[in-house]
Amino acid sequence: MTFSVSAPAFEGPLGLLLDLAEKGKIELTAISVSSITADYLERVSVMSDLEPDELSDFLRLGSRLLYIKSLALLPREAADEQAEELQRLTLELAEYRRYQQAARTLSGRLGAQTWNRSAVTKLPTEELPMPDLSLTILQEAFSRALKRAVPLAGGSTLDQELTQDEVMGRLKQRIETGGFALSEVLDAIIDRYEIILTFMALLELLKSGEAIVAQTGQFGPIMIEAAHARA
Amino acid sequence: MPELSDRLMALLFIAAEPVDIASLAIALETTAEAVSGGLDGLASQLEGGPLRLSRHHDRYCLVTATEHSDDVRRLLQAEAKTELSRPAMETLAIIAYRGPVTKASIDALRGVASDTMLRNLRQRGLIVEQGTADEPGRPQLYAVSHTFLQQVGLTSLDQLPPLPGPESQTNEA
Amino acid sequence: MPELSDRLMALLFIAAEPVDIASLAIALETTAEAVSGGLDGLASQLEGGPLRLSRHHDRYCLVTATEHSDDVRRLLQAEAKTELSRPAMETLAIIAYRGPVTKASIDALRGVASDTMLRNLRQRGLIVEQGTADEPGRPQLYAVSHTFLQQVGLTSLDQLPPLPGPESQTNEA
Repeated sequence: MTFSVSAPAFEGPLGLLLDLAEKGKIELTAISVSSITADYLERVSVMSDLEPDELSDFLRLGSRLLYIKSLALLPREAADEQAEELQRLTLELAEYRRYQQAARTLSGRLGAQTWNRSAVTKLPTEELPMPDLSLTILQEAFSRALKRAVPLAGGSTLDQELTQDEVMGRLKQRIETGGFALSEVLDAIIDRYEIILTFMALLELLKSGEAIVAQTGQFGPIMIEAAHARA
Repeated sequence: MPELSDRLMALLFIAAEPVDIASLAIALETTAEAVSGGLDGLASQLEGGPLRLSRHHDRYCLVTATEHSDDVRRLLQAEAKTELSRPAMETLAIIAYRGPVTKASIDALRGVASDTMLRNLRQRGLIVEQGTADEPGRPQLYAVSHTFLQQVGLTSLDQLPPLPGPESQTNEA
Repeated sequence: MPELSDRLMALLFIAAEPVDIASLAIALETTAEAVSGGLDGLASQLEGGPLRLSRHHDRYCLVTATEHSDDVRRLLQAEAKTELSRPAMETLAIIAYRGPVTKASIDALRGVASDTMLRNLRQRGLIVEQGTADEPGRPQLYAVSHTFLQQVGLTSLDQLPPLPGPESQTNEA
């Protein structure tokens, strides 16, 4: 879809006529219309990239000019009509010219614009989409923790009755009371089973949108926070 | 209780779209007259600062002042400048100064059919349809949009530079 | 050149999300230290006014002061209550039937730019961003939200009434 006539020299037929008149410092009079009509038609004939619609607009004005010109060849009675037609065209040109100038003034203002908030949907950002980033960060943190932790020992004193709901409850509580650094929690756990439960509980909280993962800089502490703390 | 102009500013800051006086009056539990006065107060209070009050079609919003446009553009990594062809700007000028205006009037002024141009300008959000004319066939009326005003750095249509008079023609005579 | 604190305010005003110091420094073509100082200046300048500077993990944004929360709540309620405009309904319908869908596709179907509409619908929670399209530039995809389904009384998108087919066209043939 083309937005306009490709790089047009003229806004349209009136623009072309105005340009010819101004360049030649000619006023549209019964005498000048003859030469300006010739100029006009010559310019239109070399406009190669006009669409048929546009060409017909140019030709319509051309035929008006020719008509005015032809009235000069007719007997005296035609003189009044010629004057009338000329005056009509001159007024149209004058009116057109006002908007042409206004358009130039407005074009000059295009650089300095105002912005409102709703014009902005999102800042360009190089961050990965948040869920993926969170997941990657979490997975790395947890695999480090898993390497360090001991496998669940059969006769250990660890709380083997621990359920995911309980872990979830604890995490929620800590989130509600201002969030926590992930390392704080993970470092306190020595049991792989509990680490896995914690990982799963955190994923649940992220998925439900109750918690978010935040990290300051690439190597900063990983923080788990309530999602609404950011809003 | 904070000043009315401050309360209006908070609301305009939050609103997703330009807001009309009636909605502001409801939110502030006051009258339209009070809101109207408060908006005047806010407009002058903002003078000299980074924000301006913008009004279009009786809706209000806050915008950044034009001197910040380059900063904002860099932050948003937005295109350097909206490119508008001469015919597009000419059509916009007619709609801005004469609007709401019919396609027939625009065509008559420009001396060309403006269908494609109008469709493009609408698509770019620079003009909006605004009711129909009280004429046979009830033709569609067009007006410039808030987006257009923002692009040329105006906060309301009143601020359009005056249309050049037709008298310039007679200069040469 | 306007004051640094004013320039920062303009940027934070238009930013849809909290911005970090580095991005602000790039946009303002200055150093992180200068921005940091400017933000301190802005924070104290805002004291007593309707907006506050909020910092969260080294990202900054403007928020309304708490004393305006009742006003804001009433405005948002009023906005939520107002019926969706026809263009908004139209956009919503496109997203419901064609979603996940890019803004470009919505624009093409509607024939107008849909930025404001999308923002409005997002703010009302009727649509959500859902991943990005597998196209150049990876444009954002939009889909209707759970809230939308609840509001129209559906439990899943499958229950949407069938889209009127193009056969209504062929009736006349």
